[in-house]
Amino acid sequence: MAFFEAKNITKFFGGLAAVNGVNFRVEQGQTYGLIGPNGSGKTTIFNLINGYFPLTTGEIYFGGRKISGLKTYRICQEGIGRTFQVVKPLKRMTVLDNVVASAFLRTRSKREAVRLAEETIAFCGLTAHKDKLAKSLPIASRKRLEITRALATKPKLLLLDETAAGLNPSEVDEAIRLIRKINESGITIIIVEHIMKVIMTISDRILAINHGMVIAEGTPAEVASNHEVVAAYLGEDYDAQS
Amino acid sequence: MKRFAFLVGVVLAVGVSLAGTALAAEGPIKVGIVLPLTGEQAQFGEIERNSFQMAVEEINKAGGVNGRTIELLIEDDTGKPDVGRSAVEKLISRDQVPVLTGGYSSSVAYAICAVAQQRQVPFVVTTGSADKITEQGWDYVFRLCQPVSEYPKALNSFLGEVVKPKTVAILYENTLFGQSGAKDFAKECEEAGMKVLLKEGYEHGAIDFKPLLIKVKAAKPDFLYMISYVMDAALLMRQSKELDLSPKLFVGGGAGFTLPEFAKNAGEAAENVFTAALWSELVPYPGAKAYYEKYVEKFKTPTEYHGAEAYASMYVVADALKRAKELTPKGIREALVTTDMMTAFGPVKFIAYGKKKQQNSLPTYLMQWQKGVLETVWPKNVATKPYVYPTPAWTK
Amino acid sequence: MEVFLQTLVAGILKGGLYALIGLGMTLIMGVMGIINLAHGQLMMIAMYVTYVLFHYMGVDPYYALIVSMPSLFVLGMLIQRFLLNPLMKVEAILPENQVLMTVGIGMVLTEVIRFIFSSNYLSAQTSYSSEVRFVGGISISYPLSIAFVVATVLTLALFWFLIKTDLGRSIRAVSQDPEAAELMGINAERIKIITMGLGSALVAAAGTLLLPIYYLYPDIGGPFTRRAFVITILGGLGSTVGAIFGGVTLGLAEAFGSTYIGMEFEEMIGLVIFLLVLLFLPGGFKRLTKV
Amino acid sequence: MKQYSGAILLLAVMLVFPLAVQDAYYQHLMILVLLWVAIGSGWNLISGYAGQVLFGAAAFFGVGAYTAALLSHKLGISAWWGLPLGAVITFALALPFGWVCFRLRGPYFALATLALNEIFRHIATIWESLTEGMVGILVMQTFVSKVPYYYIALGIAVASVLTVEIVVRSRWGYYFVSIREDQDAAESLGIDTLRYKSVALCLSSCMIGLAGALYTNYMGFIDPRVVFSLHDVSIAAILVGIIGGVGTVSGPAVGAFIMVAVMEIFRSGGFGFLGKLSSATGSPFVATLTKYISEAHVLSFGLLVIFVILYLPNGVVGDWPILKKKLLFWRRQATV
Repeated sequence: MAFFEAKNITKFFGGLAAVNGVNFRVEQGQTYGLIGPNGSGKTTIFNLINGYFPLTTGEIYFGGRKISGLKTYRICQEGIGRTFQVVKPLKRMTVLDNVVASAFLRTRSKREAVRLAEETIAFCGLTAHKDKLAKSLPIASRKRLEITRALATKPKLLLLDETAAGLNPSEVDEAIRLIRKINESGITIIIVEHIMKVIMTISDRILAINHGMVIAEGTPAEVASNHEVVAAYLGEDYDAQS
Repeated sequence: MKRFAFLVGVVLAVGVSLAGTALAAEGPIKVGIVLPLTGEQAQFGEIERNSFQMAVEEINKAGGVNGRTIELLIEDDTGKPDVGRSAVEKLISRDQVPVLTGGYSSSVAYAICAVAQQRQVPFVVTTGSADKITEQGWDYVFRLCQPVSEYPKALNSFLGEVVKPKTVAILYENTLFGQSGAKDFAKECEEAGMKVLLKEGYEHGAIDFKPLLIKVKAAKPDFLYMISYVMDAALLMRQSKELDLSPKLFVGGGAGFTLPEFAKNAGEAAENVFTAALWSELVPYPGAKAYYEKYVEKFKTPTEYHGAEAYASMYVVADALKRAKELTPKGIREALVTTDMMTAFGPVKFIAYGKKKQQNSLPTYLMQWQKGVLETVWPKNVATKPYVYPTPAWTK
Repeated sequence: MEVFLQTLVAGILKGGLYALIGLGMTLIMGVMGIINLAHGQLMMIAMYVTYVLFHYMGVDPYYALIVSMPSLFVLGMLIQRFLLNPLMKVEAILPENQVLMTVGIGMVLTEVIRFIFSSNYLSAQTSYSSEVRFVGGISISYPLSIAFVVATVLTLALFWFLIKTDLGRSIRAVSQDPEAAELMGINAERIKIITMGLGSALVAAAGTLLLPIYYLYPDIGGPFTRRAFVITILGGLGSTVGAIFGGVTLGLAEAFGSTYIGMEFEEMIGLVIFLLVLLFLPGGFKRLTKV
Repeated sequence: MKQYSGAILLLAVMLVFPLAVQDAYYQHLMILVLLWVAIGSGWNLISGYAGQVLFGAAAFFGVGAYTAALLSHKLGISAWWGLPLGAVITFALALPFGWVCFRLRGPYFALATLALNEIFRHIATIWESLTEGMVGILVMQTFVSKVPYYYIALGIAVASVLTVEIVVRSRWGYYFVSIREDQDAAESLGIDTLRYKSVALCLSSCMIGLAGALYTNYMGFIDPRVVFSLHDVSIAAILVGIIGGVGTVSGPAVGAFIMVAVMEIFRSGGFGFLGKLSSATGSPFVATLTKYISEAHVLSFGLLVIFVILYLPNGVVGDWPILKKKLLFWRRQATV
């Protein structure tokens, strides 16, 4: 039994297939990369795992249990945390309160929730911003807050959606360091990322999709050399020339 | 939180400073009046206020109450019971009025009655017509106008002697006045051996009554009884005409059907419509016609029964003030109990009958719109014109 | 049978008028995502404009359209420019602040009118107010038929305007994606001002056409606001054809409800349909017909 | 305890108020204020904290009021039992109410509650055999004095404010605000949004229902138009919340006070001050002005709402720092 498995997941919007028959497995402790051009269905896959959209067909298993069909909050309770590509901070709450709200998932005591939140904030290096309102944070810190909040739900699997987009190079390096640190603490990660540097350096395996269908799966090196992947990213002509 | 404490402190201070003004033995005598001066009922509140003021001017000019003048303190109830209650609380505890009158809508009048009774200040209800107001055994509440269940008294005798109908359809607006009036009338019709073919309510403000009227047309009742507010009444008649609906007679249950605006808005469709009525300037009471003419001259608009009720109430209150042994709420109450006088609205005497207490008992009338004038047609002895019956069908 | 046909006719004719009320609302809601709870109050203002023209200058209500529609167009623009647009920049906890703002605007409009005209009932009785034609024993109201025709013409005109003119295309662009439209050089604020003006002018037409057969007082707006959002939800946001469908459906539902269930259920029927559509057919008729 | 010192001081003032002010008129006004504190707090919990703008507070207010009235009218039991029972029944009602409305978001939720509000009013009007329709129901008042009503109202108001204070500091409070700020984010953080919105609505409905039951006992008369009023209850509740401060514990208290004070000052022409002024000066101008001002109470309130939404979007409490700065600025300008 795999740690996480998506079996033939498909999603139609109207008559269009956003995700079409995608299969993949993630083993415990892995960092699993998900790549593809814009509109290829990466975020939709997250929304399907997360239960935000119901599946048209297919099944998703996590820790040996079927989780497809469960409500979003139930899936989070099962141990899957996620961040959003377009960050969704709870704007008029402080950073600490943002994290406390999610820490309540694992404890009913407020004292315990605050302790867990502060610990997570420290882990992610946001302690300096603890008492600021979320809406006043710069983008890099907001992205970091997304991760912190998801971590405070004590997930076993973390879905990261374009955590490094919009950051400057030094912030990207910091983000990579943080993701590694999370992974090292024993949390399995599925990551969607546009910046190749990020995904290639941190992923154990990579799934490449285009038009909602899998075009390649394997180690970063394997995927990077795959013709279809190169074509999808750079266009058919480029591939033909090479 | 502190600023709130500060605000409360201010109110406390103002309250204390304003609280203690004793009942003055000198100067004008204060009379408290609660009327809807804003909101949807303001139109009638206005007529009543004008009439109260007109009556007071006359009384003061004629020497006032044993040499003292009357000062009216008029408060706006906005047509809402809780506001009416605020207003009457203010009149009693701040202004220390020894007697209250006014009270337009039944719900507001009722809220005021409860306060008046608790605080033992006599209240002469001018217009609020729900039966229960005088059925509570309250000894500080007096009512000048007829209760709603008695509105169709004259109509019933007319039906029994002249029309002898077998079937009836009843339409009513969903208000206290409409619902309770329709219920009472349906009961009376059944007791008189008539069959109620249709009894249906509607919400005030409907645009199109045709679905309702087409049902009436299909049911073919001998007569149609409608309890409606003025504009709905006009629409009902106009649309009846548009549908060519012709029962033997159309009867309005008072209220909207008696007002000049009804005739104006219904146009030709108002012709020959009967209505139960409490008063018109043509009723045979001394002063009725004079009141009407004086009002029209002074305010340049017509008045109607609400105004007459207010005008009469003021005279009743003034009369009680004159006769009261002492000008305290208790003294005035005792004087009101023994009221026996004639007013422009009719004779006033507060008696107990049925379940009611301190209720004035007045006859009601059946009137008919004839050539744009509301003529009294029943009882015969006070009729200003003979009734037109059977009603001619709509002419095209 | 007569009962059924008469009810049908009454429902359709009233539906035409409702469509006109819904048309303005669907435009405003579609483009701005605002629920305009002052919609009925705008209609009330138009009715007073018409009344003043009729009463003091003897202008026939149908000609008064020429004045009432532009006046409300201006009023709508002013409201948008000075009260609603500035709100976009105000940082508030509840995004529904806009809705609450329209509640405040409605209160002010009603009370200002009450100040000027008092609460008295007014009406504009014309020679044709009660005119009817009998077709096979079925009575057809003349003024309501005119309202129906005007509603249809205005809907078609609006449809053409939205599809064919540059301004219309800009309005549709803003309704689909205000940010993208802004990037393409459309001044979204200006478009919103114009749209609010248009919506107000449309409901002004409804008010003016309603006056000869109905009556007028300051509080008349509320029930019409409620009907307007029922129609809009029924027809689908931003859909002009949907507004006609929604209007006629509501007209028919009210008429048949009144005939076969009871007149006192008239308003309730609309509200229940509204809830059912929201819950089970989000998107309204628009979703079924894709127009 | 320092943060509570203001509240405790205020409570002390409120406790001695009816002893210090014997005038029944002011006692009555304060009872209205307290009633609105409870309704406003209820509205604030579901709308200000959980972000679900309720346009149908009157549905709960009316059901609470009718529960009390029907107990006395149909069963001959004291209407005071309507307080606990009204709270229980509105609580039970909030569940299906929420089930219908919470599938909708933002303005659609608001419209759905508005529609339900009106549907409730129609039902109460039409179902004459149960509710007596528009004839209304009479309940005999228990006390002549206002003082007992005052303390009961105070109890309900304090309980409402305390409930809000305790709830918003707890896990529930965090959840409510998370839902308000971003429902999708909240859901993905493991918060069962439907459940916690329902929790918020149930708590809110209890407070509003209690206020309704108290209204019946205090006013002694209700009819559907009064207690299910869209304008005078549902929208007034929103205005109390907005003016006081959305999502603040003390906001509804401040809002309730301002609303009752503004309405009453205008209605009574500055507590009769303007009337005295006009009769003292005998000036027809002042008299006309007085007449217009007393007719402008709803208008003034509408303008106040527009002003607050535009310039104090977080209400008097929420924007107090801004307000204070402006006031200080003006004062400084004046002295310079």
